[in-house]
Amino acid sequence: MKKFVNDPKQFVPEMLEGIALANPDTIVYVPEYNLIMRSDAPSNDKVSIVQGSGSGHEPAHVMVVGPGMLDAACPGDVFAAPPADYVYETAKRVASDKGVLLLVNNYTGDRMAFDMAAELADADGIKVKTLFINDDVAVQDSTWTVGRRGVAGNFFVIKGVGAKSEQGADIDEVYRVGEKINSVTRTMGIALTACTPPAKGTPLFELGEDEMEVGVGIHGEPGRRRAKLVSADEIVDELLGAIVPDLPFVSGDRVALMVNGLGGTPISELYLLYGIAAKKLQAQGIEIARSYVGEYCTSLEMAGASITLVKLDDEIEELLAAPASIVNRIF
Amino acid sequence: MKKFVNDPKQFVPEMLEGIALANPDTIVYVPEYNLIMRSDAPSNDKVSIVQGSGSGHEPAHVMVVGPGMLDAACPGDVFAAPPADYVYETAKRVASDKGVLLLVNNYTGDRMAFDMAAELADADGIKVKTLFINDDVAVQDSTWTVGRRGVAGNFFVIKGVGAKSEQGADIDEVYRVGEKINSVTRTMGIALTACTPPAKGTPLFELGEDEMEVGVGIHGEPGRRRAKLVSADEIVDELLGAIVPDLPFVSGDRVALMVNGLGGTPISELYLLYGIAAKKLQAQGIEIARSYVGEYCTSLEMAGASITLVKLDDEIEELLAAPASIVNRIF
Amino acid sequence: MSGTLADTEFVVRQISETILANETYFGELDAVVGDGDFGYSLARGFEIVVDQWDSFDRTDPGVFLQKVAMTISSRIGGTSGPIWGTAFLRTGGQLKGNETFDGADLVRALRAAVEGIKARGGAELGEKTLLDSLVPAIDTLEAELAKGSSRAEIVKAMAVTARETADATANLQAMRGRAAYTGERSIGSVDAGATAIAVLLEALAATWPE
Amino acid sequence: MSGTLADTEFVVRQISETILANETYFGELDAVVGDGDFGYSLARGFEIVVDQWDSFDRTDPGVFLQKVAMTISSRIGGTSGPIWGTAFLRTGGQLKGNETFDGADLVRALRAAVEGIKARGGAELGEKTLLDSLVPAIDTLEAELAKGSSRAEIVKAMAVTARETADATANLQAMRGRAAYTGERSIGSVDAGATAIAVLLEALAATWPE
Ligand SMILES: Nc1ncnc2c1ncn2[C@@H]1O[C@H](COP(=O)(O)OP(=O)(O)O)[C@@H](O)[C@H]1O
Ligand SMILES: Nc1ncnc2c1ncn2[C@@H]1O[C@H](COP(=O)(O)OP(=O)(O)O)[C@@H](O)[C@H]1O
Ligand SMILES: [Mg+2]
Ligand SMILES: [Mg+2]
Ligand SMILES: [Mg+2]
Ligand SMILES: [Mg+2]
Repeated sequence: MKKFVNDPKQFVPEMLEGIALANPDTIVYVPEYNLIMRSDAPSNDKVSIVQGSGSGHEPAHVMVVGPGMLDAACPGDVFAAPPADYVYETAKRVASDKGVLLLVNNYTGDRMAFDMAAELADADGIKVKTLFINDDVAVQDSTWTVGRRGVAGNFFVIKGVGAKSEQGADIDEVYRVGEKINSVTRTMGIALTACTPPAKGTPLFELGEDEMEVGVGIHGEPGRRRAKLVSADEIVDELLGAIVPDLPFVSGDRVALMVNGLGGTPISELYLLYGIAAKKLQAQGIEIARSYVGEYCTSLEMAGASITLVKLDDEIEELLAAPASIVNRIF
Repeated sequence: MKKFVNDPKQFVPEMLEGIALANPDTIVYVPEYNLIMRSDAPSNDKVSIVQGSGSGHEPAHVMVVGPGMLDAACPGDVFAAPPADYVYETAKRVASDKGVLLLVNNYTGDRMAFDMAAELADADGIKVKTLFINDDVAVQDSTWTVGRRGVAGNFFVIKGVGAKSEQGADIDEVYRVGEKINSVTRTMGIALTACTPPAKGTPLFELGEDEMEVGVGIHGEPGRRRAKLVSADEIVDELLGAIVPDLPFVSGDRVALMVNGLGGTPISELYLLYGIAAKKLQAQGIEIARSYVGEYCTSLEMAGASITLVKLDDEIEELLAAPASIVNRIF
Repeated sequence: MSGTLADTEFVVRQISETILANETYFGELDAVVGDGDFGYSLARGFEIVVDQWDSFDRTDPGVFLQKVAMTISSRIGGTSGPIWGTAFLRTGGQLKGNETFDGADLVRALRAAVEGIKARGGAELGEKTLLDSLVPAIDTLEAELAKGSSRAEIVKAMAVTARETADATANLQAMRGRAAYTGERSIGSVDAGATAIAVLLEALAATWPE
Repeated sequence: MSGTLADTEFVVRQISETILANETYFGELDAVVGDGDFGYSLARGFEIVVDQWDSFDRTDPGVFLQKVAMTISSRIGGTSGPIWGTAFLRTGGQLKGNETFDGADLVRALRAAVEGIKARGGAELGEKTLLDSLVPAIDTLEAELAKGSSRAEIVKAMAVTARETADATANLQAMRGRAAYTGERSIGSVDAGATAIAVLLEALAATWPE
């Protein structure tokens, strides 16, 4: 296992401690509950936004705490939803008069933990709503299964509800924009290598030197199919071919285009993919109004990428353009 | 080779095209010379700042073009200094009344190309100065060799001269702060895996499953020694053990601490390293005034990290805190 | 049959030790079409159970189980935290208030755990979850009680059923949990949770003191 | 001996083809203690030479070499661009102005290239660069000219010298270029640039038309 790690069981706490030490003025870290929150939260002028999920997707979600984004994040162990207790404790700590919006990527474990936490918070008289994010088109939607997964598109939901909550909107209104953004967001990913959870110590799956996993999940879940590795051009065709018809995105649409790295792919390759995707979309008459290239939602050190499209209207575009700042800053 | 790539020979141009497409309003891309520049450059009110180097170190340098940072970047092929012609052409295009400062990481090929370009620009009557960056403590300094390498510390030099040039300082003054920052900046890196240049298609070196390369270069050059992979704690001891006594950094110093990822290491691990390093420095009485965690200067998809320390004074701290924005933005 | 606090402690202890001993194996089972953390998640919860063993309220078997439930709920994340926490909590809730329980009490308590799991995760039998070996094992418990079998015989029979039904999950397509995302590719490998139930019952059968 | 434009074209063409044929091999040599791009860098420049072959100004051998120099300088990056560009430029500068050149002209021109390389990169003999096979090969050229050897004999002798001295660079510690950073670890492997000189001369010797 080629990782910087001490005791693998302490991987998440040690990462969180690093975040706290790098942001002493703006962040509070509560080790008992694995919780990272804005030091100025809660504010009774705004709905508090909370997201939690398994760890291993950084910067999501512990590194996107800050003004205009999350008020708190409650991570679980690597790839495991946080215990319901942690979520409940987080909701309590950031509870404001305007309420708490819980953002949940749609996975069984996360749903259960957040449902239980919401019940407990509600019983305490906290105004709480839960929004499920499910942007991954790789997994076919179906009533008898667990529905689609939430992946990198969660960034846009966080950004939108974060901006709306900063405006002082009430919880129903914040929920409404989040739900709206989720409904027009579509993502699909591809893996070139597997990833290794620190506590497991071995890769979650094996990919041959010339293979790729199309539609991979961000927890190393297998995707639609395993295929021979092809050119960047053909990969973009495959991803856009799944994403574009799904909403569908059509000629004349204004979109945000994100190329997200899964952890092990250098940003040079992400920009290369971005250029290819941008040209293909433009050729279809789809206008790219906002661009996002980098790591937003990763899968440990997996080499791979996902493409996300968001269909914009004036309201969404304004929310995405609103100022925000996070733990994981550049300068 | 597990990469998103079409024709490996077009890797750099296709990446540059992606950058240009993602930043249509702020960036100009000149394909004939592999050149990325601010669309509002040159401004006669400021010294223009240019850096070039081999590609493969992104975001350095093509993605750090923008206000308060570089006015232009002229990359070569992966790990190869740009041809002198490209550098000369870049200098000409951003030449302003206040002059052009060329930043060069100290490598033989880069020095030669920039020296030749500076001669040519000078002959054209352009006010030009060249600043060499050499922050890597892994390689022992020596008069009979080529001197130390420039690695991730170049970020601080760019940030400082970028801020100073925005203030309208003259070229000697901009050069002075750059040289000063370089003189108090020290870096050392470590690799857990090798990297594969796209056109080569195979890794530059082989590291066993339980090995690491201490003091590795950002072009896959071997480092001080190959050793058994140890815990994150011991790795930080090794890096700080080389960096701290070199300047030296001593109790009472205020520093900037950077943990830079080499391309394949997830940001979770970088924060884990940051936390360890911050605690060890604090224990030595060294105060961390500014923190930087993420990818600043990479080596393609190499798993690894470097630590950089900069000794701060009021002038440097103010320059580092000045506003800046770049191509590779988050929001 | 009749059960005591000591029996309950024995079972919980046995379950805890077996989970700790099988951390890697359970993780590997989950890695086939899931994300490989099942063993880790369970182990992190049950190692605290072992750590805090002497501190649990032992008023009666039900109270003891509820305290264990709260401990594992507060530490186990993922799908397993809510599922296993709910199961222990419901079992304890049914047994609470009496110093001992009989066979019928136990069946009722375990059926309550199953209902809790279904309510929490929305799964039904046949959807390739731990229910697919747990429910048949409880059916076997009921049948063996009706036959008047000894406790050791009952546990052995439950283990056999759990193993058979766990192995049979290989034929099922996952409809719940992360494995569900793989669709037909989940067919061919056994469910991690269902197999864990078999392993736990086999370990109980092998160490049962009679 | 006497050399013409046709001879010069033959040599440049031969060098170009050999560089293109050895792109991977030269890269592998550079990867041992360098960064593996030596073959790629040279090939990207010399493939343009081949592409633009008919377009070069052929006023005389010197002018032709200078045009080639400008083409490779404008495309080859890394250390090799300035080094090889300077070498061709200086050689051409010495031969320019005459339709033919004799042996002494050639020696003077190649010595000028060596001085240019030294001035550009600051390297001296024995620092494990291409100079370590190029300079001895020029010495051999001079010695063979003095002996009155045929052109084919001269090229063969130069190739032998270049190979021997290139192989001997394995004993040297790199003082220049990226390999210098590895210190003593550079000892034991041959220098990529010096070996390239040997390969180019061997290919010339093997195809020399006499
Ligand atoms: N909805 C559900 N109800 C009951 N059990 C479930 C459900 N989903 C999954 N499981 C069980 O949980 C096991 C996986 O647990 P775990 O690894 O903790 O989940 P995850 O990593 O997906 O959060 C599966 O093998 C299955 O037996
Ligand atoms: N200062 C120098 N002067 C002359 N030749 C040099 C010098 N440094 C390196 N070389 C030669 O260049 C070769 C490497 O070329 P190249 O791979 O293009 O360089 P890099 O990748 O380091 O920029 C070496 O094998 C050596 O022969
Ligand atoms: Mg999990
Ligand atoms: Mg190079
Ligand atoms: Mg799992
Ligand atoms: Mg090289």
